[in-house]
Amino acid sequence: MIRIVSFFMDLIDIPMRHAQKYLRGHTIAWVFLLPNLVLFGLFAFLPILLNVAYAFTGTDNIMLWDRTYVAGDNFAALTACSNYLDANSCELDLFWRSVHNTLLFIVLQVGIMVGVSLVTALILNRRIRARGFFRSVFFFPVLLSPVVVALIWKWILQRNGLMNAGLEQLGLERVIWMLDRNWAFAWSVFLSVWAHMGFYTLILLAGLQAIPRDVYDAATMDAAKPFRTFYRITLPLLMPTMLVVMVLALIKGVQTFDEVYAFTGGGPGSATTLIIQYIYETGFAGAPRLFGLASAASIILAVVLAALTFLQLKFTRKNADG
Amino acid sequence: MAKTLEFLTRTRGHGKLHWTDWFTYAYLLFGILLMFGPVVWLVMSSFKTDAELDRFPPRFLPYAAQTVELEGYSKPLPLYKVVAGDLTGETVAQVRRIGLTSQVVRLDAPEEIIKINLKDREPIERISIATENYTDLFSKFDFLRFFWNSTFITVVATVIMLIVNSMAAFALAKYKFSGRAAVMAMVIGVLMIPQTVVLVPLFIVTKELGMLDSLWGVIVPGAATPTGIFLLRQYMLTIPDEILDAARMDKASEWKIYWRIVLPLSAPAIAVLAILAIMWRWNDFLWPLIALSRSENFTLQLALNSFQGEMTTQWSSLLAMTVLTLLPVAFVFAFLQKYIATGIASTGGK
Amino acid sequence: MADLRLKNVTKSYGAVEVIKGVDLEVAHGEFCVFVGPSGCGKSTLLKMISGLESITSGDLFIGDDQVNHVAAAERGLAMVFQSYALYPHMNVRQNLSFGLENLKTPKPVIEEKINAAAKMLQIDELMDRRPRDLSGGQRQRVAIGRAVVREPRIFLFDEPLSNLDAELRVDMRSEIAQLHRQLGNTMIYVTHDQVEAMTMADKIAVLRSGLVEQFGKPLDLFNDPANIFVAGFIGSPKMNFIQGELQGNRLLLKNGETIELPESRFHLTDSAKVTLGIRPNDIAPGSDETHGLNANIRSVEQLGGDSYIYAVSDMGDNITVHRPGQVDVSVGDKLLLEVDVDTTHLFDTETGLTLRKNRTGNTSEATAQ
Amino acid sequence: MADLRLKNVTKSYGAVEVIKGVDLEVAHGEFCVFVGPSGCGKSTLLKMISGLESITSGDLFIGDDQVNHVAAAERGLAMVFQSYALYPHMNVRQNLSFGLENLKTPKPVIEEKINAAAKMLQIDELMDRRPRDLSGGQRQRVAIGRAVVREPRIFLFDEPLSNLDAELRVDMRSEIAQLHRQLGNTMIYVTHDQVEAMTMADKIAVLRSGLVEQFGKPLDLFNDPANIFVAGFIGSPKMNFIQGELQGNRLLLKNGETIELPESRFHLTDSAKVTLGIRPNDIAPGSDETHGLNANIRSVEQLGGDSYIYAVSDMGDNITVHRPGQVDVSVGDKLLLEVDVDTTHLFDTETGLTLRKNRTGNTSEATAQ
Amino acid sequence: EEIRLMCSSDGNECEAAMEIIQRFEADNPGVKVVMDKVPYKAILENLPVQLAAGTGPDIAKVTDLGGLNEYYLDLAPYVDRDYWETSFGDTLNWYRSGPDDDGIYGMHSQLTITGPYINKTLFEQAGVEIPAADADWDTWAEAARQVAEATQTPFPMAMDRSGHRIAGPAISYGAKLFDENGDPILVDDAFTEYVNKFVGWHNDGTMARDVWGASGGTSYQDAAQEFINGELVYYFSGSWQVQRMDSSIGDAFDWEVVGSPCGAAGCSGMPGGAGFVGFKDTKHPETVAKLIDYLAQEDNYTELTAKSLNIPAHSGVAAKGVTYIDASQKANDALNAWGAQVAKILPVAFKYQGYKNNRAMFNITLSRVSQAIVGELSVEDAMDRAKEDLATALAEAGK
Ligand SMILES: Nc1ncnc2c1ncn2[C@@H]1O[C@H](COP(=O)(O)OP(=O)(O)OP(=O)(O)O)[C@@H](O)[C@H]1O
Ligand SMILES: Nc1ncnc2c1ncn2[C@@H]1O[C@H](COP(=O)(O)OP(=O)(O)OP(=O)(O)O)[C@@H](O)[C@H]1O
Ligand SMILES: [Mg+2]
Ligand SMILES: [Mg+2]
Repeated sequence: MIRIVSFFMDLIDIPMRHAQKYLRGHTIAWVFLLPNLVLFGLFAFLPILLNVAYAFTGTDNIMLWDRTYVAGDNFAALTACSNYLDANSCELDLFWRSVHNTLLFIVLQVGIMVGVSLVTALILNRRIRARGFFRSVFFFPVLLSPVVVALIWKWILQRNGLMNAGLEQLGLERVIWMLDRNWAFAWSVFLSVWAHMGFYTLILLAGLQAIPRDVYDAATMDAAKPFRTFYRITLPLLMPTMLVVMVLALIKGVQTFDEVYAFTGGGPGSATTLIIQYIYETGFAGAPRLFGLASAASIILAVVLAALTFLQLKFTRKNADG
Repeated sequence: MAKTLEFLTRTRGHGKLHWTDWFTYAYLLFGILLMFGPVVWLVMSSFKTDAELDRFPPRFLPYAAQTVELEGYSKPLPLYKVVAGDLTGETVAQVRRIGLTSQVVRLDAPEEIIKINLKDREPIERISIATENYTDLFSKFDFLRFFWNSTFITVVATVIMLIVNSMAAFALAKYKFSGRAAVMAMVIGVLMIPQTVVLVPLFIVTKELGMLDSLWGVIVPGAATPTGIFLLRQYMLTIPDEILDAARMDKASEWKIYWRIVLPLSAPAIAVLAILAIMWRWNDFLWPLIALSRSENFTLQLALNSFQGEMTTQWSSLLAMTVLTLLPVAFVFAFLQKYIATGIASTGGK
Repeated sequence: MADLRLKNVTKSYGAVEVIKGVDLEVAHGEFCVFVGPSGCGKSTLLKMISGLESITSGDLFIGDDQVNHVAAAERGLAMVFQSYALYPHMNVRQNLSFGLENLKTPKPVIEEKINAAAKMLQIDELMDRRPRDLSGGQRQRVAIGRAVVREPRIFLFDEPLSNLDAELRVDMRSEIAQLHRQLGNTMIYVTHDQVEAMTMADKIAVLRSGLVEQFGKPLDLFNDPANIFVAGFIGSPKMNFIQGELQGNRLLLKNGETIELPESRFHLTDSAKVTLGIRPNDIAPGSDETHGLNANIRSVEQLGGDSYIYAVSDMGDNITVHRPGQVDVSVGDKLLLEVDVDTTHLFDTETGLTLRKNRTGNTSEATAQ
Repeated sequence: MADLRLKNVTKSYGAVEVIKGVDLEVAHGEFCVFVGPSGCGKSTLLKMISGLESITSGDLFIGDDQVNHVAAAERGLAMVFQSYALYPHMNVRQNLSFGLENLKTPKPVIEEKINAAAKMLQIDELMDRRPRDLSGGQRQRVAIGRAVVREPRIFLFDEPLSNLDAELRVDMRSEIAQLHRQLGNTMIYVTHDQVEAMTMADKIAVLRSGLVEQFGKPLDLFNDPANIFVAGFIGSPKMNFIQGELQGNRLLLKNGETIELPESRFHLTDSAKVTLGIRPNDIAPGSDETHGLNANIRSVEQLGGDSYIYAVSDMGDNITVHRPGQVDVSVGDKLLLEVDVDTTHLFDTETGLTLRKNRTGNTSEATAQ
Repeated sequence: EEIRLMCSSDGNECEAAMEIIQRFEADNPGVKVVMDKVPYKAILENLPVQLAAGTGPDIAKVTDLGGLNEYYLDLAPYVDRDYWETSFGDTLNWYRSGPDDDGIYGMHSQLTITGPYINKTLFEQAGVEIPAADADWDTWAEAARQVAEATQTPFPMAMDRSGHRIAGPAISYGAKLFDENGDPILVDDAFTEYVNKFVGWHNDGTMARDVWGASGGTSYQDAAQEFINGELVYYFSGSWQVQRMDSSIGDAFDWEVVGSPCGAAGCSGMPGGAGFVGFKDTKHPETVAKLIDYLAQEDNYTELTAKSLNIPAHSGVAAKGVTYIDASQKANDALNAWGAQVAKILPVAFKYQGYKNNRAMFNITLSRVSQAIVGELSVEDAMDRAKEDLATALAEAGK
């Protein structure tokens, strides 16, 4: 397998060598970017553009050409609110409830996710026995499908579940977790951290590997205590990777859907309805399918997300080495 | 025991355990419980019958009622232990239940029917592994075909994705060209749009390209992931440029530098991405669902989810299938995870 | 014909100008050594020649071609990096063979060349190790090997022997010299080692903060330094400098003593402030009080075969005396030092330029701001 | 009292035994230099002392405590790494201050120490640069500075001056020597530079492939090498070796000539195969045919102040001759060399051990397998 | 000729149908039917997209009966209209676009009816009389509460979380759902009245909050597990649960299917289910029609129903009664009990089920009533929002 791939890779060398001759300096970069840009163009940009087009159309027809142009109606509907902090005052109250929920959700989830992944990665990067096993332990949940993740935790948290059995063992009252808005929300955050932290841990683990060993040796000789080593050596040198984790955690955090949907269905009421669920129920699962509205909502989401990411990058750039 | 403890707690050859070591082991123990416990539970559950799965409160091990074949009864009869009344302590077989009374027979006298109160008996159960959850899968549908489809999609898509993404990441990490910032912004920009949202437009594009309902229709659209580019690029940034320079002096073409120097040095990130890519492709459900409609092209995940009906879900089959589909990725993970630890811890330079 | 020509080449990192205008011509087959204080721009210059660093202004010619914009890989050079820059993921063998594979050299030839290089560098036992499992000196040898197997048109060495022990260094020196003879290619060699510079070079370029101070044959530089900087830099221990003022053909020292200078050797301007340069070899404990300098021994270094006496003259100048063998003096002893005026150097204190007449013609160039 | 004591210390990387049993005692305040061929285990030994590498077997004492399992940070040492190991994300100032901050040194004190060190190392202009923007020598100086500011109980230096130019190197040498005097702490110093080793060391340990060959004062090692390896390793250029056989008190060379040896200096066993060691300083072109060696000049190296003549004797031995000043001989010339028998060394060819009588007592140890 | 059949099922309907189809293949050489068994999600979400894009299958088993009408193949030219009209009567309407449409589009293979199950054993233990067949909701609620109290059962009552489920009781209470013109209104006084009661039951603990109260959006949630575990006295669900009740409960307790409680307007449940339809875009309309017609033949239909444990929608089959294959006596009884309920279904319920935008109404009901239950909105506000939602939805759908 490796050999076959090698063979082809070496074949590519020949045209690349020629290309290199004609492309001065760093223009060769475009050659490396080309395959990706083609794929991106076709399967990312084009759909996104179409999606934008959808946002300006109405009716429940699926095919763009069957739909009618409604200009900014969808955006107007989404943003019709007398008080953005009070969802009840909005024309589409469910949209705004989900926006509020999502904001709170990412604040909690991203923070916890990054923290927990970092601690786990640091611990797994120590010289411990059976490292591979422990890595798997923390990674396994990532492999589970959202439906299964939700199922498992529903089992554990249900009225007669493991968690309540545990509480009773400790002499505490049972809690019907999923009936309480706050608990349901907290568990949703927990669930998504549980299901995805392995992913970020893995990325951080790889990042930790890129830190040269001898810098740690130097720090040891400089009598740096573990915490200081972490703050002054590990963290700054891990910054490029941390950036990946933070940006991805934010973006994927905002896009959280499947597992929470399967877990609470967005309930109780709309307590854990996140924005993607709103989009999904409006545009896909709903009847009639309000594609236009869903697309408009997704564009608003993307714009907000871009702003957040930009801020985040700007903020961390300062700390990371520029 | 002492030995395992010693084995587990051995550090870098230095005698005493630092508090960080204690913390580490406490954390790992907690990790096993919290992260692995549910997974183990899942595996155990996949061996339970539907009835057992419905049961409150759930039990860790799969149990099933013990039965006995008795003369004169066509079906095996469930066994019970009597806990109160005349027969206390005896094991009986229940013939039938009527209202609050249960008609039972002694095992040695199957003809004589005795009536006892429902509450006076407890079922005798034993651990029973519902392997039929698994065997049924193979008989119910063309497991091998779906397995092959999934494998093909996963392998090809992963290879394409790794190559294409790492090429782009290399360009973005190691060249200073005008337009780099724009491309980078674009990559991050694409990340912003959730996949769920663009499914329909993507469907239309794929259809127009005539790739619908073929495995390529699943493979190609997913090959250029912004996540992969972003991840690899950030990692490649940490590779010292001097090594690339050395290769340039060795007359390596830029392609060779990418392929022979940067790619191997990014092994940890590539391993991470490979694991993720394999996982994404293998577990991908939404896109194959919409892109594939002929069952001969179905992936395991599609087959797996066909247990989900409108109002009921066959959990026992679903769980067995989950475990079964989990195994290959788990193996791949076990294999690839060690590459995560092959970093360039020392660059061999000054 | 010049194999390598730099024309007013400069390099800036942002606002920092690191190379300030270098002109240099290296003939084909020449062995050219760059020396200069740490941070003066030797490595930068090498990287510019190799094509790894862009040239901010000026022109670089290899053969007849202006190559400012030719990619490094196309220039056909090989380089030993000061920081080695080994490929961490390849073992020694792969590190060595990578360049040859890129040239599509047939397998057996590669094998042969690698083995020869490994033998020469005494790393044949380490072929299957990764760089991180090597000692500093072993890594350095691999770095040399990687360049050596390539047999390129021009070799660039950046302090290739700095981490080797004396014996190995002598071996390597002669191996490189032999390689040079054998291949007849051009070599540019950066070193801090006086012995290497003096013994290996056809020409030495002395750099100081981005400028070439002097470019010439080793012995010319030693005997005929263009200025006080070169005089101080070439030769170890360093040349002793004593300030004074000219009175006719006599040098008036600060302590009132005078030394007579041979007019035939120097351009003497009356009452000019000058600096007298005396090599540690050319000054010795003596008895003749006329040319004598009084000094106190500050410290003595015994190398076994040689001894260095560090003294302070009664005018406060540091004076180093080199004696062969092991000497029997001790710190604090008084010393009467005799200067051999026929081998002294004289410099204008202000400009630093030498005041020597009839400078050897074949010193190609001598610049000083 | 020994500040540092190694008792039969070994180190293996997997199957490779790198340190094979080292015994060493370094007294408090001593300046101990490790020399040895590239790859002999100097850095490894240093890392084991520092605690960065575990000790496979044997004991390491610092003061009175066995510290095999004491964490590196707790040992109170400072180290200059051969590979520098600078913090890539910190500027020079932060690199220097990091260690002090860890010790909770007050800000003004840190400031003061850093500035002093920077001045000493001539890097005060570079304080705000990151390591990657420094030249090789500048990086090395930062690495030294990082250790120096700490003023620890024991200093470990791993080839700290290898990338500095001659002048700077002399400066640094004296700065380190002064630091040593000033702090009075123990220093372990690895170098490949003969001058550094001879001039800085109180004691030199000569290592060869994981074993200490000899440990003693510099001049004792030079004058009294315990074996042929040490004799060859200490002193540059290397000692010349000529094989022969004893016939009473005369040495029969292969070409039939004989050299008379002073019985007072050597243990002579009749008809033993021996090796005569002559330092390049102790052999000179002469006229006396009795002790003469015929040789052909193979090459000449002119360093300006010194010259080395490389010749091949008529028995095929390589012979190096060191002459002060610049000589006027050329390759191919015949040379009649005169050996000063009073300064020669004699070794048993088989065991390599010296045959010298009355070896100086204060050579603490001399091991040879 | 290859015919693609997209099928999703809760039980073994697809397999049962396939067995019959294999006979069809045998009878019609050259016809090859390939069944693509998909998750229900595919039928619900992807099939419409595929149909719109013209890449759909030839036949599918659908549940959004009226919603996909525009893509249906009219079987009328190929089949015996009389046979179909007499056999399938009411359900044919469900597939039609409106009252003016008289096409024959789909064969209702799986008729379901909503209604309650009770835990008879608990009633016995509590000594509470099981309310009579014409008992109203309040009576049942009272009885369930008493039973729960007496037996310390956690939940007296529960209803599946679904807009479809709550429709039956609301109709029984007199909800009209449509105005005189036949346009949907969803909310009227009777509807509100029932919702009020329903919310009240949740607040006083009669209804298990865990079902409607713990979930959100339009996600489906049942309470079968609670019922199976004997934690629930009265469970309002539907006929499709029979098989699961039978196998999972075993003999742990006795359970029974009782009729829907009565309200002012009647004692109606909601009909529902799925059926096979052919699509216009097919290249072999005739074969498709033939195949569906084949399935609709009485003996085949009987077989399908018997194997898949469904209630027959075919009047002929229903009249004869079905002997269910592979079902226990208890399940058999229960299924027949469900069959008997068909007669009690009110016309509004049929109309509602046949209305093409009914899924929008179900979803709106579901999410708004849920919000009222958890207290996010008052019942009045929730009903107002529901009306607005309906208006928006109809506006979009109507364009
Ligand atoms: N990880 C390792 N695995 C195997 N051998 C190793 C490893 N690290 C070092 N060595 C070997 O151990 C020996 C001693 O290495 P060390 O770095 O101590 O040498 P050194 O004396 O410092 O040499 P130098 O003067 O070249 O720096 C070398 O031969 C080296 O190849
Ligand atoms: N990226 C950079 N930005 C700013 N200054 C730089 C940068 N890289 C190098 N320099 C400076 O350029 C000068 C020349 O560096 P160079 O590496 O060429 O020195 P060198 O002569 O090789 O010194 P050494 O003998 O110490 O290796 C140094 O003063 C260095 O600090
Ligand atoms: Mg340099
Ligand atoms: Mg070393």
